[in-house]
Amino acid sequence: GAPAQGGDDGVTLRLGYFANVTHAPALVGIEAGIYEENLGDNVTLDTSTFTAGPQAVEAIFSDALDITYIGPNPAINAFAQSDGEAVRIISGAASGGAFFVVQPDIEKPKDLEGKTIATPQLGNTQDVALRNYLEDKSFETDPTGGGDVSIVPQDNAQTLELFTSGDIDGAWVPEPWATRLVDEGGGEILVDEADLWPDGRYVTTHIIVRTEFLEENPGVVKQFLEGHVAANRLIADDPAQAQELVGQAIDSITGKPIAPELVAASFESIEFTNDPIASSLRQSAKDAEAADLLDPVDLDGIYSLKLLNQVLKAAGEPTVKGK
Amino acid sequence: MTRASTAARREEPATESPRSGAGSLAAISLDAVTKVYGHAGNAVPALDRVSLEVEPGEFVCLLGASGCGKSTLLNLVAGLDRPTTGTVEVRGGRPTLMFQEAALFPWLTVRGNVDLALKLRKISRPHRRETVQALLEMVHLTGFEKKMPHELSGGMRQRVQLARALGQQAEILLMDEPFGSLDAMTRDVLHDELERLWRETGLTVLFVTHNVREAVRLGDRVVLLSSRPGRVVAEFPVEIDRPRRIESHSVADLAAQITGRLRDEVRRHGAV
Amino acid sequence: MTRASTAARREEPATESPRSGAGSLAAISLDAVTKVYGHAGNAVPALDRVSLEVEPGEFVCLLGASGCGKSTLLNLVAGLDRPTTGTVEVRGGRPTLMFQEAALFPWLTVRGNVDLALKLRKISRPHRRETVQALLEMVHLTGFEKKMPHELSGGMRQRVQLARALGQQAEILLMDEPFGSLDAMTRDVLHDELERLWRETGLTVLFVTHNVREAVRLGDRVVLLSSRPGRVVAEFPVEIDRPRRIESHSVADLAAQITGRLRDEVRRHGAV
Amino acid sequence: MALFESRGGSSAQLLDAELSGLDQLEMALPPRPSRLARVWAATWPKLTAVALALIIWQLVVWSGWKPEYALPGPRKVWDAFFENFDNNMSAAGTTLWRGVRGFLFALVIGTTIGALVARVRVLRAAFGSMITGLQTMPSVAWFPLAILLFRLDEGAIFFVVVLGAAPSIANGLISGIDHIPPILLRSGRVLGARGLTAFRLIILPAALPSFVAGLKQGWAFAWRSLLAGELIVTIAGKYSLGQQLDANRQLADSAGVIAVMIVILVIGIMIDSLLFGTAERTIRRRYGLVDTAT
Amino acid sequence: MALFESRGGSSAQLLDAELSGLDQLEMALPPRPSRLARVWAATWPKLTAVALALIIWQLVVWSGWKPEYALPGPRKVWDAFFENFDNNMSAAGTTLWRGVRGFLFALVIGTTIGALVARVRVLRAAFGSMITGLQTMPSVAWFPLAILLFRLDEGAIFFVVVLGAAPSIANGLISGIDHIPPILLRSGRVLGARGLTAFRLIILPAALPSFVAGLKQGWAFAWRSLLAGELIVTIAGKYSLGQQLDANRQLADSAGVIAVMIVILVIGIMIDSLLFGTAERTIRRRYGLVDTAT
Ligand SMILES: Nc1ncnc2c1ncn2[C@@H]1O[C@H](COP(=O)(O)OP(=O)(O)OP(=O)(O)O)[C@@H](O)[C@H]1O
Ligand SMILES: Nc1ncnc2c1ncn2[C@@H]1O[C@H](COP(=O)(O)OP(=O)(O)OP(=O)(O)O)[C@@H](O)[C@H]1O
Ligand SMILES: [Mg+2]
Ligand SMILES: [Mg+2]
Repeated sequence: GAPAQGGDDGVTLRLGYFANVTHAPALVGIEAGIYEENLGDNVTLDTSTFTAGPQAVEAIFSDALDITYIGPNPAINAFAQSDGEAVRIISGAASGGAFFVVQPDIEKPKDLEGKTIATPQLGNTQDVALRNYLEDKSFETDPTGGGDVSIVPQDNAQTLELFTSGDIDGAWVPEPWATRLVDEGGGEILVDEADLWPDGRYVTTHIIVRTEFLEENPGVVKQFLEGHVAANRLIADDPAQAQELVGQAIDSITGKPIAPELVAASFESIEFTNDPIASSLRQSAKDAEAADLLDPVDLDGIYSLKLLNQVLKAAGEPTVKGK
Repeated sequence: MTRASTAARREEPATESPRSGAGSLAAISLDAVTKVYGHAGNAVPALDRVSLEVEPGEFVCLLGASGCGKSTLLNLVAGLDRPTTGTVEVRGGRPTLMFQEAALFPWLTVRGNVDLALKLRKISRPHRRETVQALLEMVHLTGFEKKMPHELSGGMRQRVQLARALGQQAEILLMDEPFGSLDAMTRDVLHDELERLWRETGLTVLFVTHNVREAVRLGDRVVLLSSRPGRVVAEFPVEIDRPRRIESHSVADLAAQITGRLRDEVRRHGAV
Repeated sequence: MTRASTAARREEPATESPRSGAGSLAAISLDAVTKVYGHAGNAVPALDRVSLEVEPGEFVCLLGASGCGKSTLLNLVAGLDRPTTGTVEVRGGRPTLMFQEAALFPWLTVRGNVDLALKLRKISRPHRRETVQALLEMVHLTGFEKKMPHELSGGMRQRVQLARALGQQAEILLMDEPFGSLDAMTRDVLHDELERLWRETGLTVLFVTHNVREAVRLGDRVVLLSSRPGRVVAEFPVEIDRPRRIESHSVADLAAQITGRLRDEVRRHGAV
Repeated sequence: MALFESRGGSSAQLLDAELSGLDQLEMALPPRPSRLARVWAATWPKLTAVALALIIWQLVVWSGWKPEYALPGPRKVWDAFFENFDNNMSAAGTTLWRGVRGFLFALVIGTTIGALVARVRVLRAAFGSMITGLQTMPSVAWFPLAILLFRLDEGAIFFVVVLGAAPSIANGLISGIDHIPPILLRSGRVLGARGLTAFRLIILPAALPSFVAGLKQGWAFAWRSLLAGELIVTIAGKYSLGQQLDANRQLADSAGVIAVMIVILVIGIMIDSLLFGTAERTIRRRYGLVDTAT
Repeated sequence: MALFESRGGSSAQLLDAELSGLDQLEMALPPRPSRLARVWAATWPKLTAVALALIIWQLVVWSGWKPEYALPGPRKVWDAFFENFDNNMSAAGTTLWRGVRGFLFALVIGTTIGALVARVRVLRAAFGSMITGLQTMPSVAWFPLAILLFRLDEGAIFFVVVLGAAPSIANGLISGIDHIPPILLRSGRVLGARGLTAFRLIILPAALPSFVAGLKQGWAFAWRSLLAGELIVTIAGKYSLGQQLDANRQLADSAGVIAVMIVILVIGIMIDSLLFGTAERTIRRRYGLVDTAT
């Protein structure tokens, strides 16, 4: 890799990610040693895995983590809570891969009346998307679960259990849960969230950096982004190998192997991209505000894509926009 | 000597062992009772082949050096412990035991402690109240009904225990140094009360004391235990007419005689 | 009568109050000590204006009815409690107290209990071992060193406590019915030992007992407390030559005289 | 030698004094400290501790050791608390009510099991250690089973709370029973107390001091299980402390998290000092366990 | 009347018998039950209980009350356990080591705090109730602070474990000290024990029986906090029970969840019966708290 810029000698880069298909660039990059390669000898890579976004944000706030792959909502919250200080989004990672899965007896949106639907978390993208969708279909909902359709935010694993036992009627969830609800819970896909977005693209995973780290070690961040772009390229060029690497990585982190079909199915609906799809983030935030799930937040300055665009340009790939 | 080799429960039917033939109607009968504490390595023999019978209505006093097994014997009779070998039989009613150490329930007042004895006999509440009052009056603790045990002096606690034991109205009363921490005056009064009660109700009493005169003052018979392990070494029938007075010469004389024997016994066993 | 209205700590400099002028060098001096347990509503007066002085090296015995405040008095002198009014002063050394009730540490063996007293005096280990052995021998408990307190009889426990108290080698020894649960024989031997120790070491002893003869056998002076609240009602100097024997006529005579007075006192206060 | 009277005065004088003695004594009594004085004596150290904690906290924040969004100061937390006041209060109410209900039920279960295991030898050998085993099982482990049994229902939370508190209460009772001085048990036996009567009249009161200590630990377990449960089983339309804690974490709202933590702490302190503390003091005084020595 | 000898025989005979008395007694002693017999007596009820539980479980599964993926049977769990055997064992090792380390540290902290709060009046008024307050704080609430102080490190987990266990241990010690019979404290004072010496030689041993009960509760708290804390951060390739439990839940692998639960339960039972159980029995025997009455 390229030598680090001035003052970057002996830096440790603390990277966070989840053992989750939507974090495939991280899984692939680490498993294949792509980051190390790009970071060079003077930067030590120190990785941590998380099970939930808020913990990663806590770690960033606490100066325990420099860069992490993360979902859109925790990033917005981190930015908002710190009055725009703590974090910057420096790249996208994944798009798509969220579905509204329902029990087979629900065939059309009308049938949703009086049903109970799960989402991963109150106010997250899927939750907001579901509320928007229901409003579109002129159902009443409220944040406490009342209304024509009852929305119960809860852990995805629990959603699967309850869906399987028939205690809930549907769920708006990301992959691989959507596939599992279909395969193991006998559900059917009612809505592919991609259909609701322009170009069918919306942000699922992106990368945030601790602002201070970005300011102090732009060289390291750039090197990291080179690695990220390289990992995404590998995924695009050789999906089969990428899937295998993802499977290996998840197995080694959790100690539990993941079914290859599940990874394959997820790869079908998820697009791994360097584009953070800024428009979808802003739209989602607006929708959340409208649904009274988010205090008005000014997202100006959340993106810092200059380094990414340098990297992309150097690699001859199309650049991305933060607006 | 016939010797039952296994410990027997005290409620067993009265098997007529050859040597207990004469005393088969005894209220308490110990036959070759041995009690050893602990196991082989560091065993402490407390009683060795003790045979003793107490007739119904008899008042027997037990004397012996400190640590010779008197409390152990009472525990066996009360059924709180099992003999290592030999048999303990109790007939004609439940025994009760007034412990040597403080045994009041700390969560109950003085009244509550005495009352509990009656409650467990299923006596109705109004009747209980009266009886408790009478008992406390008898042990001179009127006015202390509402005190907790820890607010009492040592002697007062002992008297509450006495009241509680008497409140049980058991047919057999086992008393372990019941008047040990009382002044002479109070003790004399309680001697009279105990004797009156015993006479009136036909109680059987087995009474442990270190005070030889007290033993002679109260007992029909005084039994002497030797030390480590305890054995019955002598028995003295007390044939002084009642009512007796503890200061009387006849009591003093017999007491002196017993004391002499006790001294011999203690000296011979090298206990002191 | 001068009366200090506030409780004073016992280590305070000896303020020469008018009436303690003569006894300013007393080992123990109580000046108009009142002790009331509890608060206004249900207050129990235990001691009422008790004034008492014990000279260094004196052996004073305290007599009184059950519940008259003897233990309370010892507690005050030992500094375990504060007088409600009046002053308690102790001079010329630490007092130690042998409690009326069982006060052995259940987690220590017999040896451990006695040893602790020496350990807390910072005596070296080898020296301690010897002393403990000698003390246990003195109270006739050789062979029981490794027993736990709950494996002992009542009288044995009392003797361990005695050994522990003596092991402290305090200059002032307060004893609360120390021989109450011992047989006459053992007690006599321990009387001799205690007297020897007292003579040899110049101990000051304040000794509570219910046994009037014992008091006369041991004391230089016998102090009589009345009942509820306790007051000093009489003092008897014992001018019988030592060594005394508890069975001797001179002891019996003075004991009889004191008993008579005690009876009067108890009767007058209606305690019994 | 002749006997002589006490130095204090002649016997006659004493007799005179006797009549007025008690009255004089009453006057000489140190008055019982007033209620206000006692409450104040119990309160000022708490207030001082709180004040100190606040000052230190504020100083750390001012030192700039961590940015305010990571470690918010008292002021920000105070604002967060009041901003969310209604929610916090209704959440505290819901959670408290669930806690009390679950705890009371656990009390019945735990006491029954504790009594049986403590007194029946076979049961003890069979289940004694399993109680501690259950105690160490984290609440999350029970959720799948709870949901299986009770769906997404108050019942599931209740189940987890009871499973959290009951083993602890049972263990507290067992240890209380184990440490009863044998003389009291023997005393009870001699008085003819057997079986349930013995348990009610002798064993339970004798074990009470330790038992109350066990109850306190049981309450802590119940409360923690409850908060964990509220994270998992969110019931539509109900705010609870567990859910509020999680919601604030999800929003990365440190001030909100600390505000909820303070609510939890205050409830814990109140319950301890008003309920358990009072019970413990009463019991200690009654049982004569207060060392009056100076 | 003349005195007469005991019926058993003449005094001379007795003296003869005396010499052989002790030997005879030794022979008459009921032999101490063998080690094997005692272990068996302690084990068979446990085995029976386990067998019963297994049978009931299997019957419920066979009854078809819930589908196998929701409630897997013993067979499936057994397979899941062995399939994942290496991971489970290394996870158990990691977690156990963390637990022991955190617990020992909490022991030191908890004992120190407990001793101070129990014996210093002002500290008690100030912090007594706060200890229970801290005890009721769920572990998750401490995560942000833990990360703030210790980064993403073993230290953070350690912190959460110590915060979980120390208040419980402190409370156990306080209640133990509160329930010491005053006569023992007075005895110690009369012997001249003061301050730290008194604490070490009198107060601590006197409070020991209750204290050990408190330690048991503290261990349970430590263990639960630990399993929660292991979710703070997972280090790739380093498995722990908390992380395994979560991983299985995330995969909705019920058999795996139950397998981990059983590992947790077995560890809990082993620690209780081998460590705390033994300590408690030894203490009870030594302190004379075993009621020998039949
Ligand atoms: N639980 C026990 N475990 C072991 N040994 C015991 C136990 N109880 C008593 N002993 C021993 O048995 C012997 C007799 O004790 P016991 O209490 O019967 O004596 P005692 O005659 O009542 O003495 P005292 O007059 O001092 O009360 C003593 O040597 C004592 O050490
Ligand atoms: N802690 C206490 N609280 C309340 N009252 C107490 C307390 N201790 C003692 N008393 C009361 O004080 C009085 C004197 O008690 P004390 O123990 O001094 O008597 P004593 O002379 O030692 O009696 P005894 O010879 O029976 O031991 C009694 O009336 C008792 O009820
Ligand atoms: Mg005895
Ligand atoms: Mg007394």
